[in-house]
Amino acid sequence: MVQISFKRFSLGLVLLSLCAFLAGCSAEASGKYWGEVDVPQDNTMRYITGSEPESLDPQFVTGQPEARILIGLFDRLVEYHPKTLEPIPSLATHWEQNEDGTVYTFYMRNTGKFSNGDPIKATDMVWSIRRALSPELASRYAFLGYDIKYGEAYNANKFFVKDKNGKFLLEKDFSSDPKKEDPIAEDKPASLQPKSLKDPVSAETRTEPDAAPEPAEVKQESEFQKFINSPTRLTVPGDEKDQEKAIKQNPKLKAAFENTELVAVTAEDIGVEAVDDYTVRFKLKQSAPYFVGLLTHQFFAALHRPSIEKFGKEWIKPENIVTSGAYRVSVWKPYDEMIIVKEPNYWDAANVKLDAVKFYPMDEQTTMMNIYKSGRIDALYNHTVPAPWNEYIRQYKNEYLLHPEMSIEYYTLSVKKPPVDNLKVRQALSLAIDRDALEKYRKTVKKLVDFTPEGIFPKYEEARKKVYSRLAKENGISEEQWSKRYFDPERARKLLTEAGYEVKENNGRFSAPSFPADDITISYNTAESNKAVAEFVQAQWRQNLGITVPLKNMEWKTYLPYRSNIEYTGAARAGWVGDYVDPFTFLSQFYTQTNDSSTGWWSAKYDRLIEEANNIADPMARFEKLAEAEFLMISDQPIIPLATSGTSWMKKPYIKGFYPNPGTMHPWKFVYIETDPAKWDENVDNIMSTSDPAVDAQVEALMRTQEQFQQSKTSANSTKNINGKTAE
Amino acid sequence: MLKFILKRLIIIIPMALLVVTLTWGLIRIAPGNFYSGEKKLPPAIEANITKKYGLDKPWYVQYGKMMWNIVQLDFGDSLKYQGQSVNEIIWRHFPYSATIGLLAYMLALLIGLSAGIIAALKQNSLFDYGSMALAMLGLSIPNFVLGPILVLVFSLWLFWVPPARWGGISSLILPVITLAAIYAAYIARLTRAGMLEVLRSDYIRTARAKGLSEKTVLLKHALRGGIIPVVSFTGPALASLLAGTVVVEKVFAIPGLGKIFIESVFNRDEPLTLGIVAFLSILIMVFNLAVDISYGFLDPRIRYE
Amino acid sequence: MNEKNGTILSVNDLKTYFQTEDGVVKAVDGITFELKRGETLGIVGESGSGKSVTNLSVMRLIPEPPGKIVNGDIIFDGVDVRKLSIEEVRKIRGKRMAMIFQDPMTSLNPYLKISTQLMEVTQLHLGHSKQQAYEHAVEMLRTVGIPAPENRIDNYPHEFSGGMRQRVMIAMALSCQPELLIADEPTTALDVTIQAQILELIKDLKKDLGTSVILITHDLGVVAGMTENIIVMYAGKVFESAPTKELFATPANPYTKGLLKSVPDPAHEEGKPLYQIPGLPPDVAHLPPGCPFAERCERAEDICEREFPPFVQINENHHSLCHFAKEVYAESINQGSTIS
Amino acid sequence: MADEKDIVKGTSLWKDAWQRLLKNKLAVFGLIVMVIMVIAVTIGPPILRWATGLTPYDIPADADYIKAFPPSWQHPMGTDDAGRDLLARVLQGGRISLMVGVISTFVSLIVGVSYGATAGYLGGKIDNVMMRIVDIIYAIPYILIVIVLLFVFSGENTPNWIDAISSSFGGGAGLNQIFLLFFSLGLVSWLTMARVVRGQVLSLKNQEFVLAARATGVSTFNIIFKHLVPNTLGPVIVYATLTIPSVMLTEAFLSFLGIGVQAPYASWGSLASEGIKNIALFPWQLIFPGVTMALTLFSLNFLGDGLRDALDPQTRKF
Amino acid sequence: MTETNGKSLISLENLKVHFNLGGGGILDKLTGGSPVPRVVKAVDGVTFDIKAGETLGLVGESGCGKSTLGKALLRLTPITSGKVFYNGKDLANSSEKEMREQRKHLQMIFQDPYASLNPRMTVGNIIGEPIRTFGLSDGGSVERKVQDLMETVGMSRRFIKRYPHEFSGGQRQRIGIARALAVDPEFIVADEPISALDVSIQAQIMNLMEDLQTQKNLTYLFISHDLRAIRHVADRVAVMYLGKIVELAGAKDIYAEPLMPYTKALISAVPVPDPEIESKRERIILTGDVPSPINPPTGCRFHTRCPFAIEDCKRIEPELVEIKPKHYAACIRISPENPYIEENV
Repeated sequence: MVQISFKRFSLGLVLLSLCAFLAGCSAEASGKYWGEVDVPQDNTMRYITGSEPESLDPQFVTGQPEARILIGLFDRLVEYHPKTLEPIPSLATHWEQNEDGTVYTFYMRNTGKFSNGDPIKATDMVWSIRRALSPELASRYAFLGYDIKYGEAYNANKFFVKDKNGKFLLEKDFSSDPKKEDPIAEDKPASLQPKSLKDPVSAETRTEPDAAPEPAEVKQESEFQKFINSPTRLTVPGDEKDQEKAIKQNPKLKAAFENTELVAVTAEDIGVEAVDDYTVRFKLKQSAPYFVGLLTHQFFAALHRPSIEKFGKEWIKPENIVTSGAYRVSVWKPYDEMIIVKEPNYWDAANVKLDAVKFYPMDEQTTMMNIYKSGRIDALYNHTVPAPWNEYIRQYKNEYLLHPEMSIEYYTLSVKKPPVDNLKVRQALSLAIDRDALEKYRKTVKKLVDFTPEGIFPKYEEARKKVYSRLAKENGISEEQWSKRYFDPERARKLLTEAGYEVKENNGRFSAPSFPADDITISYNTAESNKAVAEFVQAQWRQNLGITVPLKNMEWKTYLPYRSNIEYTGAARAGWVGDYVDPFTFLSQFYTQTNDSSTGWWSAKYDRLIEEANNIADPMARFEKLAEAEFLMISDQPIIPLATSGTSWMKKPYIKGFYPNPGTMHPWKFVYIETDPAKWDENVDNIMSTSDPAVDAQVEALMRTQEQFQQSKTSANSTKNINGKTAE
Repeated sequence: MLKFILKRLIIIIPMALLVVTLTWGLIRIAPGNFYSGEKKLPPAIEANITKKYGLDKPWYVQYGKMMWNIVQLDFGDSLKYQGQSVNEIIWRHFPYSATIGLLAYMLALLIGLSAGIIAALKQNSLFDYGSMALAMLGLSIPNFVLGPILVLVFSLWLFWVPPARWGGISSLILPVITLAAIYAAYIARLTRAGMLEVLRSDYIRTARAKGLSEKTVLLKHALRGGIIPVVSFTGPALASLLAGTVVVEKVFAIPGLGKIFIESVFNRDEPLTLGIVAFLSILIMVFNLAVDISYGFLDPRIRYE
Repeated sequence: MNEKNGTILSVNDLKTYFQTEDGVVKAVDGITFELKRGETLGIVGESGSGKSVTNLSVMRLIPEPPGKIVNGDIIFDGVDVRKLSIEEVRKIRGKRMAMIFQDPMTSLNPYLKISTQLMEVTQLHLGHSKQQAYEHAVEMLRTVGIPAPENRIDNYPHEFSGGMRQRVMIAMALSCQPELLIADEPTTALDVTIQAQILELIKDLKKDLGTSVILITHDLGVVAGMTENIIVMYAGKVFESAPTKELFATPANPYTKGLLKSVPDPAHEEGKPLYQIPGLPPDVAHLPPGCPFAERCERAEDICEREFPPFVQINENHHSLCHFAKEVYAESINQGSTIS
Repeated sequence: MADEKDIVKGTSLWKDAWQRLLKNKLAVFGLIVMVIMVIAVTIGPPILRWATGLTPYDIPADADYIKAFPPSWQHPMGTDDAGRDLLARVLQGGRISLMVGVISTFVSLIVGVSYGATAGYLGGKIDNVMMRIVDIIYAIPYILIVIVLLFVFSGENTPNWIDAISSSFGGGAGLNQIFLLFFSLGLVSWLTMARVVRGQVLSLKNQEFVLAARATGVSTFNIIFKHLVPNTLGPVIVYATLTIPSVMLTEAFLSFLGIGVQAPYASWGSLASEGIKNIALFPWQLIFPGVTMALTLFSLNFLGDGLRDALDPQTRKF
Repeated sequence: MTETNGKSLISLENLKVHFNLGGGGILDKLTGGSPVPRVVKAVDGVTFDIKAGETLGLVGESGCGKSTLGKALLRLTPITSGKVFYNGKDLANSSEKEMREQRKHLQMIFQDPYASLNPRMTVGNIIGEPIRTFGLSDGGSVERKVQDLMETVGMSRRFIKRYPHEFSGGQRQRIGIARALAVDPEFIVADEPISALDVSIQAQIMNLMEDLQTQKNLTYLFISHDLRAIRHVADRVAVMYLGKIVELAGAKDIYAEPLMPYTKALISAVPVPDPEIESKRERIILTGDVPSPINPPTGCRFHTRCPFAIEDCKRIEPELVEIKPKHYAACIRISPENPYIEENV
């Protein structure tokens, strides 16, 4: 008897203490700030950027956590604009592009310095990019450099083909669809290829030791320029099997392949050169309007060659590393903390406000929220606030940041496998999801029916709106139907019925018994938010179509090949985060037959539209073309777009110059700690539209060089054009 | 004895290698690889990576190379954490786990042994029922629940101790308690059962017949036999504690080996996984050996031949 | 045998019951006996007859619960042990009353050295210093016939053979020269040759030290040569008590008689089946109202099953629990000793 | 005692143990809780659905209701983040959790007992090798094994018998994976069972009844499975009762790591690990599944202890 | 007791059962372990016959190898060398399959009535198992035969569904006997069948065994440490010491006139339940314990405890010699000419 009563007693104790929680919790939502607000006294910001950085090698890492650290450590030609992520001058004071958008020239400031005091010169940039693309480094982000001429060929270990006459075969002669040809005439003799393998820095820079900071146009065309501007050479895979395959596929190539000699594409062949000490020029394989934006990426950071060559893979150790950014590494205790401190050698050191930034690697949401609440950190990275807390956290308008993000959530569909091989089924599945409800439920996302996020590319959206209304009309889509794209259960049921799976109604409940729901799944990788969305979608389809599709969650690395090899049937969760601020970072996913959309969908027309778009110089016209492509793809519904993500993170009100930009990338030199509570952020919902004089002035000052250059160029161009015309 | 230790130490080597081999096989069967990510890599880049890490070679070549390196105690570099050797990672993070684990086990021993002994002595008393109910509770609450509750109370309401991260003694309190709870519960139960069993034995009756006080009977005569179950529990428990308990390390953001291990599995960071598995399996085997040896000290009847 | 100057132990109507799932087990139910100084008393009985419980009760070693001494006096040297506090009992235990147990394998603490186990007794009761206790322990081991005790004293119990261990037990029990030694089946677990050694040892030590001994056994042969008096127990009761010689010569209880007869003996005629007591020992938890032996008794009559038998006094020292004690006694006398 | 007029049919040790168990109040308490629990999770969901229309899976159609609501008359345990009735989810989660416990333990029982008994009985080198294998598997982290097993048998490779079992529980690919999880957990938790059984068998195999069986020509297989295994069942059952809670905790741990049961199904572990995240805001999300789970584990532990006392012959002596 | 008809049913030839305890390996040498393999010579060259219908008693102290010998005889423990003939067939070298066939004829009764019955099986199953194994129900039901057997051993046939723990030691021993009888064996090894029983029950079991022997014409090897019991049941008695038979003779002879010093000591150590005799008789108390069978003493194994031992005893291993008619002993100090050792001193 004693036992039982004691047992009751202890149980009571447990319940009692849990009730105490209840009381304690409900009494909580008061106070201006969430948790402790102690302004750090040492001008150091403490930040959680996500999981432990894989490395500090900016060309090797792929993750956002690392990227956020590396922004501070390594300078690039262009820096992110703290609010928009547009490129703003950094190592390059200004830049220009040629008319067809295939040549970019960057003019670097001569005050750039590495952390050991060495100057950052154009050769360093060239070397860094060659390293980035080298197959030996095997960077997973190498594709960012594929726009550079021969960049892909070099990275993929490809070979030029020299025929028996010593002439290189040209791509255009073997192209399967000969559409555009390089008008510039003749091939350069092979001898012009840079010879010295020992010294990969191209010859020109050596011949001109003290480069004048004057524009390169003045100089005569160098050998490299002749080579790089010559018609694109044919490249073939290095691997014998791939080579054979390539030859087999291309009958023209097969014929010409006899008696040829293969010459490896080397680092020196890629389209980047140091025109002089402080001028870098890129030659692209084709027009890429987003190219400058791309260069904000850490992949194109300035690296210090001597230290890397000296220390090898150890160069990233805190004791060895030579950085080029506003901060240098002070302490790196993996899984514990990384401290970066202000770099006195940095060219803009005067404008770097924080003395140090401490990064804590962490990824448990609750833990992060706890530590934030306890006042031991100043800001969190994106998506850290658990969705269910949103309603509560949102009260803290001084701290909670929810802004659209350059990232989308969607479901891919396995378009080659029934029943989703049927367009009507795909459309029905998409239309049966109430995206308004999803928005309400997930709270941090915005509904989406396209493949590019909303609220990120305003110009593109403008163009898209125009194109869509035209195309909708052309395709006979009624306005009503168009407006119900976000949720149209009736049409969804109709489409499903039309597809052969009759949807019956019974007392307001629907059922589609003939639909083989058990044969397909909603697959997703393990994550709380993915699960929540999958459950929601499952419930939506059950409610609106009467089908119950099983869910299937998988551990991340198991899931990846499962999805990308399209082993799944039905739908699979996917997310896409843009690498640079241009819709192409999204639309490229469906480009080419071997695209990695994980759907099996491909359209030649889509490819053509994309290619056409990227050859248009006028941004708006280009956007319209891209929008046409997007319409084409979305109409075929190989995916079910769900939402544009939102940033959803928190910062203490005294942290300023820290913005919820679309990529959650924070150029650290703009961030500062405001000790005066009067100047603290009051309502961070409009943080992007309110100006912070301290930051805005700094950004404007930086942008001035490029603006001035643009202005001078426009004026020069006009005169030049006139001159040119007259000269002709 | 010496021979026994030597024999067991020698056998640890092939066993650890077998463990490594099996783990290697499992990792190879498991889908995915360390470099795969949301964005599918172009084939050329994938080829570069496989070439760089020797993954393009036949499996037996890779296996042979790996084993050869491991035999030389070189686990190579982590695939994910570029430029960091596995040995370096293990030695860097093991001390965190070891500190927390040892402290937790000491705490667990302190609580568990005393609670268990007192409960056994005062069998069927309120203390007995109370401490055993508490122990039962300890066994019934997952530590991923206990940890956050402690954090909520002591860090976010009372602001006594930090809610997470490594740094200073105050930061150790909650993780150590969280980790110790279940072990303390286990030890208390084992001790109580062991003591009760010993207290029933003939030699305790002899001791009582000699007129010894209960205290002497208990501490001098009963304790040694009574804690043998605790000792046998200690080996595996300590090994797993030292190896780091994933949950506690995650909840409290402690840079311990357990968390890193789980991540390495999820990341398919083969060298790191293998290194930690080898390290842990050796640790477990050494601890088991240590337990067996300590049996010899505790129980003079056991002589290893 | 030394002077017989009075009673060292007298047990009067001792009842020790155990609470079990099956109900109350009256393991010892009204035992009375007396032990004179310097004497040896044999307690004989089959397993479950309550002979061990009797002696554990005397030592106050009955585990409580489930056991409990519910009635009776245990007068040890004029003091009722039952009325002493447990602290006071401890002062007697090991010092004035000592006990050796059936199984020397389990009765010594396997985790402690022999020396430790021996020394703690004298340190506790005689206030010996470590050195004194050590020397005393060596001396005791020598006394019980352990060769080279200096070398063996720091060994662990498992390093001794069964017989040696029992010697150690005896040494331990006799360390403080107790007035009473209770030997609970001291030889059951031992081989015959060793049994002979141990019995001889007890006999010799008793002679030298003048200790009173209670020898518990199930083997009538063992008590025959060792004791002055014997009590025979059955189902928690004393069935017969008598001086040894008289008991063997002229048993006054059918159970005792049966026991004596069922032992195969050299005089037994070949080819004739052995005498056997039929049936099984009774379940002490559910005793019949009458004589507990009635069911197995050759000469049981109706009364035996109905009424509990009286404890009949045959002569001054000879009692028997039987309705027909006198008749049985008479028969025994007529038949002569069952053992030639 | 053994009077012929008495019951002729004997009481087996099991019945004896059962009698003793019934005398242990804590164990009876545990037993009653378990019985209630099993009944509740079995018939609870359909009754709830019939009475209130609440299911564990349906997210409200009205978006305003897709959020966490505190306990009310309509939702006695409140709702989860998606507005689903927590009572329904706790009941359904109980099904999964108890099934995890029971099925995994059953699997570990089958494998562990056969393996341990064989190793123990055959002894010598075979035993040595078999136990070294156990040691080795023991040293491989089970998380790795679970991931691999889950992968190898997921998708098209799901064995038919798993399909069959899961379809008898309502079927579907989601359940398949849950059952895979059960079996995976079972297949990694048999090691200790094997050790326990081996230890038992080692001490049993020299008992005379085994010798007697050999002397009467019983085959090795029958000796192991007819004579030895039934005699190990005491400790095995005790261990199994204690394995159930530990497997449930392991499942909870896997849920914490995100590789537990398949949504929209839930287990107490997954509900608790979701609830703990929201403890500061929606404490009922932890309290109800947490208390239910703790109560169950409590009861199982009490029951296990009770069974140990009931089956352990040691306690039969007074 | 039946008359022996002289035909030997079982004969052992130099039977040896050794257990290897390891040692002697490289590691042992390195670490100071036993440099030579440690072998327990439990049974070390035993030769004797058991004649059909007789009871051969085997006595000895614990650890002398008598139980091992009993088990080895039935191949329940691996035989190291030597031969065991049953009806002329060598069991030691039979295959497992042949051996299983033979088990019909050779059975065993065990010491511990608690451990020898499977607690999870009903009496019916325990006794019925051998019947089922060999299919011996002779057309009738197994149950019927089991019940008959139960009656044979003096148990109520109604207890067939009961479990062993519901019976007392004596009854369990009866069940054990019934099980052994289930296959209608010719030969039974009774391994200390009474030593765990209460005095009053021992007689019952001994009587039962004798009755059965007469009824079924059984041959027993009766192993015991209890010399009184052995003397009662056995026709001939073999005395074993440390794996060897040291004396073998008719039961009467061996008690009346033991030749070996060991046997004498053994007999004299047995307490006699008669105070008169006990107080008078002069016992031979052996000093010391039985030496370890791992490294038994050289020469005569008894020399360490033998009051009559001389130097030669340490060296010369005595053979079992017929000292008197049908009375064998193994001692170098006695011979047919000088059978009494005391006289040789």
